[in-house]
Amino acid sequence: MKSETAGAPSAKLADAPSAISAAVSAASIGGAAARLGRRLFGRRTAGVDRMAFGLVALLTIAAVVGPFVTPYDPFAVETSEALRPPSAAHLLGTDDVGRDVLSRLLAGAGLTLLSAAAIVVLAAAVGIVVASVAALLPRRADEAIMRACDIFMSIPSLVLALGLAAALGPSMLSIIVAMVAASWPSTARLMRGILRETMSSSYVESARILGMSRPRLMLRHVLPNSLDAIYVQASMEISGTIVMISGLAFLGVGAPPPSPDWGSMIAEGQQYTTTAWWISLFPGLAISLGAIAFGLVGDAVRSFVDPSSRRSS
Amino acid sequence: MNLHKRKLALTLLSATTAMALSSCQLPTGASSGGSGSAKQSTIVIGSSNTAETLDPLQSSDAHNDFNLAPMYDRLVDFDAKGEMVPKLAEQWTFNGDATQLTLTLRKGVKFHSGNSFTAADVVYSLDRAKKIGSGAASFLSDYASSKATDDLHVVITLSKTDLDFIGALSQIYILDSNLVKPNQGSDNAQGWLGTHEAGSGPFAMGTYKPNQELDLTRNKDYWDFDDKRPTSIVLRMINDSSANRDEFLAGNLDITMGLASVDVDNISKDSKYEIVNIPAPRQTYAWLNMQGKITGDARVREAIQLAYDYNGHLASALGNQGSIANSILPEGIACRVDAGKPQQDLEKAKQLIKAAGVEGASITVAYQPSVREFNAAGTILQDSLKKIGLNAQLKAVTFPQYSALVSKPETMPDVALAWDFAAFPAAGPMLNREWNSALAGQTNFTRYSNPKVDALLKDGLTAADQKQACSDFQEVQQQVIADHALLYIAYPAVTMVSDKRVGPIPFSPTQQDFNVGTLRMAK
Amino acid sequence: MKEPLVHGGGALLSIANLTVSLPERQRTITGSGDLTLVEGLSLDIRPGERLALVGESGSGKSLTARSILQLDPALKLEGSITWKGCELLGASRRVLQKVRGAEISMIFQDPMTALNPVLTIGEQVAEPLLVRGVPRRKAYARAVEMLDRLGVPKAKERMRAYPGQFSGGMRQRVVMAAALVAQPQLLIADEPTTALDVRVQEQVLDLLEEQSRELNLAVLFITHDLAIVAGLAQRVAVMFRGRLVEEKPVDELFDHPDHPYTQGLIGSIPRIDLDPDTRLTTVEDYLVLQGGAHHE
Amino acid sequence: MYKFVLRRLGFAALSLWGVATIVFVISKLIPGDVARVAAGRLATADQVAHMREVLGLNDPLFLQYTGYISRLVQGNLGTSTITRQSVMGDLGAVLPTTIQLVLLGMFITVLIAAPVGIAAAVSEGKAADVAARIVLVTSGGVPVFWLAIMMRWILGSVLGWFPISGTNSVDGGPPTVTGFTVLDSLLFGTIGNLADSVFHLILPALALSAPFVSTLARLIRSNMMTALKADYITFAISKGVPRRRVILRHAFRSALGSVLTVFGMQFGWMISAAVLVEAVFGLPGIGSYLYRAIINQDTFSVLASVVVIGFVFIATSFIVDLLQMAIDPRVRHAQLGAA
Amino acid sequence: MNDVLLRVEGLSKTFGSGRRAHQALDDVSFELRQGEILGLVGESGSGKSTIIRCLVGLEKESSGSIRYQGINPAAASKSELHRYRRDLQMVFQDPYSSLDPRMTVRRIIEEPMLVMGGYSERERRERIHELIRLVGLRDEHLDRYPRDFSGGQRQRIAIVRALVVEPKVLLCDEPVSALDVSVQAQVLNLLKDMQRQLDLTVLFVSHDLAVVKYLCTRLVVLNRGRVAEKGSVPEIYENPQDAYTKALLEAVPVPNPAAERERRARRLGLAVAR
Repeated sequence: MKSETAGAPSAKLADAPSAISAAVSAASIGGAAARLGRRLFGRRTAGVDRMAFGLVALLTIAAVVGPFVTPYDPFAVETSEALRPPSAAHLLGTDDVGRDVLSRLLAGAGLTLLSAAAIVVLAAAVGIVVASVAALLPRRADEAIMRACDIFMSIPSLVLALGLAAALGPSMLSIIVAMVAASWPSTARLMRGILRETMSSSYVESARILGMSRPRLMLRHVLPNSLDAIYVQASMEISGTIVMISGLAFLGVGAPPPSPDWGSMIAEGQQYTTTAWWISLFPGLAISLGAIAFGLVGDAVRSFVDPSSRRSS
Repeated sequence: MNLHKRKLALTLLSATTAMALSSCQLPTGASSGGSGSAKQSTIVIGSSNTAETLDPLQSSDAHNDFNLAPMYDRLVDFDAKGEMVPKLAEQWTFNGDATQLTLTLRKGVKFHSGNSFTAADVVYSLDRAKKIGSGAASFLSDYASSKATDDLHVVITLSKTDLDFIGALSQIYILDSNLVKPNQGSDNAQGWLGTHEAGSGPFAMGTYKPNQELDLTRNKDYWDFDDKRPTSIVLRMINDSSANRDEFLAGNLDITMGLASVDVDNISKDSKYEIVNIPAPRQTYAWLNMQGKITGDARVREAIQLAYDYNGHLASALGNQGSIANSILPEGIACRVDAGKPQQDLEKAKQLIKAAGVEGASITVAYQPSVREFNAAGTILQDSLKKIGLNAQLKAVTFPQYSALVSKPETMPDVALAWDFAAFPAAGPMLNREWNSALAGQTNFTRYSNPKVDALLKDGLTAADQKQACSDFQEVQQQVIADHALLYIAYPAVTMVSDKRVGPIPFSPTQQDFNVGTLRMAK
Repeated sequence: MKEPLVHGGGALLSIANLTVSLPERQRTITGSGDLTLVEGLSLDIRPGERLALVGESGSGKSLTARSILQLDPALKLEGSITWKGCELLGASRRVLQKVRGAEISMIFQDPMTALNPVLTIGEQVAEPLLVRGVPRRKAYARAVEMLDRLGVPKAKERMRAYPGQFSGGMRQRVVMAAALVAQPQLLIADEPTTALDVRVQEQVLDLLEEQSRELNLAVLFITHDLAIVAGLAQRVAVMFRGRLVEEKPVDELFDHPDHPYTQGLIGSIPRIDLDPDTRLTTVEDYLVLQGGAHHE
Repeated sequence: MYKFVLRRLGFAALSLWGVATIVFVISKLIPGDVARVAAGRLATADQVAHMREVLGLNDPLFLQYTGYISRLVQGNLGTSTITRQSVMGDLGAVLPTTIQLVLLGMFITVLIAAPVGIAAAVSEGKAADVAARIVLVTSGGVPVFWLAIMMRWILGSVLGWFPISGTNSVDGGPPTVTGFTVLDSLLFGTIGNLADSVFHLILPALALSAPFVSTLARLIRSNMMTALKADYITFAISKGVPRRRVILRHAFRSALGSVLTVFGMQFGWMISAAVLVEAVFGLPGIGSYLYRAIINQDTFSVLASVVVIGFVFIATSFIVDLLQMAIDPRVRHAQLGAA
Repeated sequence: MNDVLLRVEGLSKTFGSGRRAHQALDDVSFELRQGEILGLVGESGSGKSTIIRCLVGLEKESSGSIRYQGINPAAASKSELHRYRRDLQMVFQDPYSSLDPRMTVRRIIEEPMLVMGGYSERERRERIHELIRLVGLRDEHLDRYPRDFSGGQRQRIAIVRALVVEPKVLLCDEPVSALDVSVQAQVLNLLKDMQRQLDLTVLFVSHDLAVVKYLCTRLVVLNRGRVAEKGSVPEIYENPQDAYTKALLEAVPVPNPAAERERRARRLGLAVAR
């Protein structure tokens, strides 16, 4: 089997380490995406996966163009129009102060998905940094760091995030901070496992015996080769993160009004869940759909990048 | 299949209930007889008033008070018209400068424990409040000491002249000191009273499942016994309003409140149910920061008043349950000044903003997201202000956070949506709390500071003559209104939904929702 | 390609014109059409006979062996496999279950992974009997006996042990015990010594031969290593790229290999009994000589 | 063995200390004046100052910390500033509700997850597997509280099949002895009490288990799939072991290892997910308690609830580790060294 | 003896500690002489790979010393260490995992030169092309990824990577044990050729006594971390002194049916039968 993707040999060793890592990760993200794409549109992709990818694409489009195509001003209060059920004028109804639910849904897509993505990416980044540092430090320090992660992990992340978000005050930013703070230890632990596995492979050892410094080793061999596992991890996390954000919003520590992020919309419609059901049903559906689509995509990505299928060429 | 199971469970249930009742309940003289009648006069109330503690000192929290009121008695109370009525105290007299108050107590009152009520119980209850210093103790700031001269007479000494002190006593529940003392422990019985009861009220505690359910049984030895009171009351603490609605519609509740307006509208179509709107002794305000960078300017404050969509508030935030305010004091209080209902006037507001030169400026609006009304009000305010060129940033805060923010001038929000209420229908204490410059940053939520108002308040509070006091307080109100220190927005009503088994529910000005102790059966 | 020497008559197992392929929908890597892995293979095994099937990785030798018991449901099998005259291809699951373990059993390359780490040795050895309704007590007694026979010390006590407590050599004995406990007539040994050290390998090979002789057990020995076949097998079949290229009695094969691939294979084995200066030949050398289009 | 238990206990203690410390730091981050909360909303400045003194809030931070830790060691979780009760007592009252909910939730989780996971693994790549995958991803993707609301609405309110809220019907509850309504019904109540108690738990437990069914079933599926590809499975098949036994005895048994670990951790996660479900069904458990404590800024209760949840989490993972050692010889060997 | 290139003395290595301690190497001493191929044989767990890992610094020895042309890597200066690392290169066992899957063959081969430094871009390019042809691969292979190659080809690439910085000593850790016999022969032949052409000194770790006999001139036999026997290949193969060595040699199968049958029959106490 031929392949011309995976990792462009562009970065020169003489460059600054950060440049290398940036280039390497950019190149491998590109490579992975290309590989993924080929698999996706190959004949053997399950219909479910295509649908999920389609849905994710749709959500992404909604997130990008959503704010520009809203039928109404998503923030305009029109108290005389409050609590209108779905109709031709308001396809998804209006909320308790008369704002158009569809418009708010569209306006909030980006916010919701972006914050979920931000949480996953940041937690992964913190996790990778901690795991890398741990991997570079002597064994004892490494163990101490991992123990610290274990301790953090003995507080269930929802409780920790709830406590932290409450402490930081209700805002999207504090939710992001709280969620990252609550989820980095498990990410770090996972990353540590992944890095450790990569580090013990003989191609890394073969670079090690040349006297390549550990940080350089990390950037040049270990991290790029751990990325696949990291993508899988990250893609699996997004779904859960979307759900968790909405849970925090439901508990009242979400973004304050008039933020149209979906979690906050549910929280605002909480009192009307079953009477003026449209206020929270649609954001609830959007969150569920998003979570399900990302969940399926995460699954698919995992089976694509599964290490056992990697050698099959 | 599930349906079948449910039925099975219910049959089993009623069988056991019948057994339990026939074995331990005294037969009641009701006409229908048997266990059925006992069941019929049980009223089940669902509300979000989940008691944090049953310690009567914590009655300043409306959630607690709702549960406490039927179990305890106070010395005095106010009736629906705001008139003071005797309860455990039959008579009260101030000395000349109103620094000493003598109470004559009701004879023959018994606590649920069987202990007789005496002056010692009053002294104990007041001293305990002073010692602990929290909750309802805040109404007793002028209390110095008290003394039982005999079983039925108490002399209370105040630290300064305070004519309203007698009104404040309506907030203090009287404890059975002989019962409490042995359980006092090291925390003045705060722990014990949290889950136990030591009152003399119309209902005694049956079982208590914290955060869930309080079962009350009628006190057959009550001094004001009335057999129209239900034989038992179950208070179910259900925080979610839609769960309340669903339980009510499923027939599991007789009374529920705090439903969303849509739900109320739907339920009102069904003649099986009764919808009662009770005025509440509370009011919705938007406090304006008198010393704020932007709101420090009276023109801006007036503009905000003119910008707000009051009708929208009534319609959306309150679901038409309540009315637009016409005073800076809640309803049912003497000496209120009628300021007229505020009107939205965007044009004028815009001009004022332009004149003040603050177009496009940002201001902070604090609100408590746990109160539904504020969520909508915040959004409406934000939208209203946008129309006059002010950019409002909403800041959701818990009450403790809000208190902390207010305590420092630099963290003080420009606008704060809040409820305030008169614990008892007297203008003085409430006005003093809100507008006295000495209390700025504590209970004076606007940092209002006006020497003239301070002087008037002092004069009014220490006036031995009610009339004089009243005119002082009215002048205070006029001054505050003239200073545009706040948006007086609405009087939110308590909407109660009940089936027809329950009689009319009277308004009680010392109670946030209603006094469970006053419930009567319909027949 | 040659026809096998004997066909049909007296054979215990007879494979005729077996083709193994991977159906298109099962292929994980891109490519279209069914992927043929073994093509037109015919082979007989007589009772008590030790036949070696030799080939390098990818030659299809293991697939052939696994196809006899139809262990890979994803594969498409064509042709015929008859066991004592009965057709196994297309047989019901019940029939296959009856044959597996009791008439034909199999042992595998890696003794470390062939045993379930969470079940006791006893259960795993006695299992072929247990699943056929032999009472537990009796089955376990037979298992102990079998372990004893295969030289597992303290067999009775170790019935309760788990595979983790055994060395590789011991595990292969346990695996053999499980394979032989129900007294099958054919044992398929799929590279059973590849993962073992040379001394243990010798022991296992000895055991195999011993059991084969004592129980009149036919053995189909799959391996890539011609050297170990030399002493064990009576007949050798050589596979190359899914086809049978040569099948002969063992002495003949080593003395006169016909097929260039076999020649290359024999020439490429480093020999302890020869002068190290003899340069190793490679398969390529022979195939190139023959004009075969082979590249890696 | 003892050494392992001791080492594991040591780590559990260390974790507890860590949890306590993290929680203390968070509590100090929460803005707002604890003393004012304690004194009540209408308290005067003097009363607040008095309260501050009583609560030790004027002490240096370090002293507050050491005091807090030493009280914790004595099992004193402090006094709630809202309920005025010993937090220990408060939690004692709410924990049973949550624990029985979580136990039932876990029971339901296993009941659904195991067969679905196994079935999906066995039919890998086929329609049944795809269907199972969609169902599982869905149950994992729908927000728990949302599902709870929908279940309450449709199954509770509209169809009337299940109770809507609370742990018991009016008159339906057993006498409160242990606080576990199910246990109390069994020991001191009637069959009616028992039916009523269990009945009230079913819907919340079902909602609670949804995301966990998803995780657990997917884990079982992937573990089973790995196990089914293992050599020992092929060997078992070649021994003539029937398919059923291959799947249940060989594959499922060995897939159970990490399943147990995750299952143990789910206990902790479920307690936190209970925060969402309890709110919807009006169950007076630790979830509702914690949520209210956070909203009311009841610092001691927040600290204590999180510490207790952490404790339960640590304790379960400890027990799970021991259990796993008991049932999985692989782990036993890794931990104790080959015998 | 001034032709000794590398001397290992009293090398010991213990993994873990306490009850779980496992002594992998126990007082191992041997020397590697200029231009020879020294075989290091033993069964799995004999510690043979650990020796190589200690030599290249992947493991730290517990005690003992390594000396290469006067350099003690444990106490070497920076420049000495640089020379040591350059002069000793290693070929790993598994050709599937020893090449970074995300790098082209060119980058894989170039990397040691970049890390060691001192090669101009042109030099690098020329060396790569020269060596890749030497091992029988073609230029167009350079821009492919490891996954496009067979095991034998990968092992050739790995050999090129080791040789590209002109080492004096090549350390081979079971380089052919993962390969098919016919491919193994190619690699063995290649190694033999390279050793001659480039005047390499080779330390060859293997479990296969036949392979060692074919390739090596001298031999060290390891048994559970200890040296059982050492000497020249003919000496040991014809007249082993140590019982363990004897047993090992005795167990090696020979592709000669008659001889094998006889041997086995002898062991099993059977009459030689056909």
